[in-house]
Amino acid sequence: MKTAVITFPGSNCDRDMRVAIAAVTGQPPQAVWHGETSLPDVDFIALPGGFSYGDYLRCGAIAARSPIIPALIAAARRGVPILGVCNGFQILTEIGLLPGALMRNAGLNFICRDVHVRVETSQSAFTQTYEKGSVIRLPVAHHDGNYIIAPDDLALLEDRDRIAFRYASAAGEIDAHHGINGSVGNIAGILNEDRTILGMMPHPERMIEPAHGGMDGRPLFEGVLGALANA
Amino acid sequence: MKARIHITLKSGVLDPQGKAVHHALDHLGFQGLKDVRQGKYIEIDLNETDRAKAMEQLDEMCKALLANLVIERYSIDLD
Amino acid sequence: MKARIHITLKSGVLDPQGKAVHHALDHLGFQGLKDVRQGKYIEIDLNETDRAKAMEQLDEMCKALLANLVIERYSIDLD
Amino acid sequence: MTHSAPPSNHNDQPPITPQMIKDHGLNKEEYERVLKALGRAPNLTELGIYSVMWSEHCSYKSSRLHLKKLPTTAPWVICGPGENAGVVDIGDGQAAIFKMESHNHPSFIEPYQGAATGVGGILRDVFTMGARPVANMNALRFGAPDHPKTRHLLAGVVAGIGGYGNCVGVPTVGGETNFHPSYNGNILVNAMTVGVAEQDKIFYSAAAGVGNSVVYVGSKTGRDGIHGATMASAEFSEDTEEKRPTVQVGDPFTEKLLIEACLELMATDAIIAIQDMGAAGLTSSSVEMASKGGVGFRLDLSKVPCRESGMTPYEMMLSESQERMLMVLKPGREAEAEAIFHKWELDFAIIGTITDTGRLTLVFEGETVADIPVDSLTEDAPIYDRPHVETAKRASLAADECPPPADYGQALLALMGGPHGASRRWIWEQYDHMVMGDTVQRPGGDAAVVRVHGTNKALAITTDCTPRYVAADPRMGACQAVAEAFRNLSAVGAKPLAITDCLNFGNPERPQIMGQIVGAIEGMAKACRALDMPVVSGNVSLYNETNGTGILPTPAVGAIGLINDASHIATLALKRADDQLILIGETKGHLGASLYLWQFHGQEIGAPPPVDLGAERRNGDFVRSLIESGLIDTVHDLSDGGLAVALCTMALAGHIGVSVDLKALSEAELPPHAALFGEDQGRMLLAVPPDLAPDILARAKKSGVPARIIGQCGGDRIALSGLCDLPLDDLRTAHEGWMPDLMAQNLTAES
Ligand SMILES: Nc1ncnc2c1ncn2[C@@H]1O[C@H](COP(=O)(O)OP(=O)(O)O)[C@@H](O)[C@H]1O
Ligand SMILES: [Mg+2]
Repeated sequence: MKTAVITFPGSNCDRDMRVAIAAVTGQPPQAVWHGETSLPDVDFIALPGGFSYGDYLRCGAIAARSPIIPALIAAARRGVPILGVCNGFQILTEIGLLPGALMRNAGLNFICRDVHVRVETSQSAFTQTYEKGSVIRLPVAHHDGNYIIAPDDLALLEDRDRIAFRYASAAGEIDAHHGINGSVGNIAGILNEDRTILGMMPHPERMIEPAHGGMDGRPLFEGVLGALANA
Repeated sequence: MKARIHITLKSGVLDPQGKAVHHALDHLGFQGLKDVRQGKYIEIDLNETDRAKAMEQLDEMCKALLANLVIERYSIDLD
Repeated sequence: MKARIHITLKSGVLDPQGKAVHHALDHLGFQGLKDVRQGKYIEIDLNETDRAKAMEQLDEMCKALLANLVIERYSIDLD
Repeated sequence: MTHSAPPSNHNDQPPITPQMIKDHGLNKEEYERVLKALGRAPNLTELGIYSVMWSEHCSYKSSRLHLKKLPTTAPWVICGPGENAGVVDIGDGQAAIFKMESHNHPSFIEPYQGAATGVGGILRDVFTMGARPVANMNALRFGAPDHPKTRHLLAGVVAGIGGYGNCVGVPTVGGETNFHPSYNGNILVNAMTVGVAEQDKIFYSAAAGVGNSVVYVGSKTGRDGIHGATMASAEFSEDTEEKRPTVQVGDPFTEKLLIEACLELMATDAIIAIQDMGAAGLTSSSVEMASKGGVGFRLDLSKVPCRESGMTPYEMMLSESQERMLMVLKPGREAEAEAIFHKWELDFAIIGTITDTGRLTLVFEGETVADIPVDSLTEDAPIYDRPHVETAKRASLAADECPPPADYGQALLALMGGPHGASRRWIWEQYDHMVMGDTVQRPGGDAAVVRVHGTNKALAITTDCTPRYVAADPRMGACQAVAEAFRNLSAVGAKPLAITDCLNFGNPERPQIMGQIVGAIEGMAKACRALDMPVVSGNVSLYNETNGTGILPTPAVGAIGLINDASHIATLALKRADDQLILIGETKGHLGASLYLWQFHGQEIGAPPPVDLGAERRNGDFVRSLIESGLIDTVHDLSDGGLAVALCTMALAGHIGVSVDLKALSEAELPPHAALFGEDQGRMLLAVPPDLAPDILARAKKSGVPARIIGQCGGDRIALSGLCDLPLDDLRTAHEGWMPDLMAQNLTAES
């Protein structure tokens, strides 16, 4: 199976993402530089976390205008699964492949810690390995994860079962107290209309082996990459 | 030619930074603040000497990069 | 009363954001940009109706919180 | 070859006046030295160059004599002090490269940028040598929590460290944070970076090869941080404030690009020498490279990429703009290097060549604007044997001279929920401590543990210093700092390898302060020898005082250790409800200079706890061997606040209570407050399954290590010999609440 991880100037979780993918598939993904104008023929593309362009202007804004982006959009149209984590999620919203925007955390501080998220749907390649309603533990590390979206668009997300994860208590309660960053409805991750693109603030690639202190991120990769391997 | 661009959140979009600043000002004892909003201010110095052309260019820059039209709006002042 | 506050980096202070935006605009094909600087823009809606008093208050806000006078300067416009 | 003609006074540099000499921090004798070295009067640019090279910061003129006393070698040391960072062998052809550095003064003036650029600077010191940075640490000292500036400074410093480290993508994995009124007007911000390199890809700074290109890469030069002198002359007077921001602004994005570009170029063999531009920027980097290589540099300053127009040679040489490097490339490799730097969108400029003159010759717009023998800037720099008086010994304090607390439960709550014992979570959650995917032990433990990428080895990292002890007895206090670092590393199962240090003191021209410096260095040297932890890099920060009051002497120690098998480490969280608690080391109830006295009685009296380096080593080696053999997994060292704090920390981290019999602590019965809060050194607490305990005690006996069962785990309370019975939940609320509550009052938003 062929996979790719796109690196932008300032990406800093690109290696972590490559390691996670390789751990699951046994094959290192291709590293694609943002300055390229075409993508290799791959079955899966990841946009890693980090601080593309230093998060200057708006997180993900400058990266979203990179030379590689038209090729990414074309791949998205063809239905190639795309995962955007943290800065990758921000970039996907800036491109418009996912709706809404990610603003400064309500508490204004950067937050790095493990959080609980509730899996809101198992109807996607990314989340099929989790049970709907189950609670998993993943790290977050972001300054701008405060998800906002227009009310109509939010209704659409909910209507179409496109919310993938919400910040929750360990027992799965969704309330303001467990909303770490001010996101509307505690949203931590969403899918596109075709369910082929997932954007999420928590870092599944930081929870894939015992040394990470947990493995709850691994099923996500096994889900989407396994589905491809079996396809 | 010098341009001054203001990028502000659309009304209705919650502004976490403005809210935090409002809060902090209240605490510092500045009373009677009805609202605080934070935006961006960008100064661009252009070589272009034709106002109309400059304006057109700036408008494009805002649309292409400087503002996220999902949540923001912009205004441009030219010297 | 509405106030508009501009907070900008003092001249000579490195502006990494402005630099990155300049770079990005160049790459997007906007030519002939001499300089790009990024600052903050804050709108404050006050209850105060006395201009002089409002101005004094705003000046204090800038000094106490809004601007970092080591590297920034500010200007205040009142409606 | 002679270059006797004095350079022209470019830009009509004004003649040197006594005031200008003074403004440049040179005293009369030092200026005489300049005249002698040059054989003529310097012009302004040259005066500026001498001024920064002979500053305390660059020349170590007050400390150099004494720093020589530190041990710097061991079979595993690849490169000791003198280069950008220290290098130690970690096996398999790999090396750890690390250093700690202070950014105290800038952080006090502008906490965000001061701390951020401190992190940027120390990162450059490490990747300059060919290492990929893998971990950052930060040792912070602030004034009293209720001092009006403290919250603003703490918020800004933490945001700045996070802002830089997070963006660059290097995890910040630990540190330490103290509060004491002596830092009210002078906080300490010490940042440490650890990197990993291949031993055959380590880069040094000695320039070589007459005719080779001297290359400038990174960011452009602006008028940042040119504070060495206030230019009183007319040419510089207008708008001086505006022209010379004394605070540098960091650009972590550019730093990230610089790391990647440098490492990419380092993977080739094009580089002969490389040096970051840190303090004193282009001046110190070029002088050091030339001096180490025994060559001359001829630089054409017209080629220096400048951010602002009209910059003078003086300004270019003294600018402290960030994110810049100087390199010497092999002949013919310029284009290849340039392509890499351009790919990363960084400036690249050939600004000069290596000469055989031994002189630093600066040319600007076709004129020679400075011409200085390189050696005169380094070897001829002044060295002072400043008068020093030994700090008066304090009497040691008997336990019954210190009143016990009225209520032990309240005392625990106050200790664990006060400035010294409270959780630092508020700080470390603002740092990305997991990026790079190899953080095995996150902040909150005795030492951070970071796996060496792609291997099963790990590095353990800690920073330690208890300034209370150093103030009481510089020799013993500095010795203790090294001992505590050794203990923290051993407590996670790491073999201590080496240390870096940041010697933060007041004004060395005062004999009492100089006495602290000398005492601390000698105490540190003694501990380093006894514990086999040589000093491989470090930094001295003097004149940390405001209005004549100095800070507590603070020789901060940063130490690293090696773990051969990252699956065998210990953490401090209790893990099993029926584990027994075994105390390693001897308890005598030493309360002198303790946290207990300071927090509850406001007293800074008594001698600090004596350090028995032999026992420290024995106990540490013993515990490490147990961890390495996979026998134990739960260890915590005892330090500030003694047994009480250690027990509470372990219980809170594991969500498991403890009950302890204080009588079991020692042969002789101790007053309970001495047993609980005494800070006897060389101690560690283990939690082991009951069936293992006898075996561990037997092993301890065989190794000559004192070990006693003092209680067990279980329940959800801290129960101490009937003295207190405290619900863990109450303790947690106090422990986790203190810093967020303090900072909720902070009103200066960093956005
Ligand atoms: N400024 C800081 N940044 C990150 N971690 C910190 C900081 N200050 C303290 N810590 C962490 O908090 C924990 C407790 O610190 P400390 O009391 O100094 O530990 P010890 O006494 O064992 O050396 C350690 O894990 C340390 O790494
Ligand atoms: Mg410590």
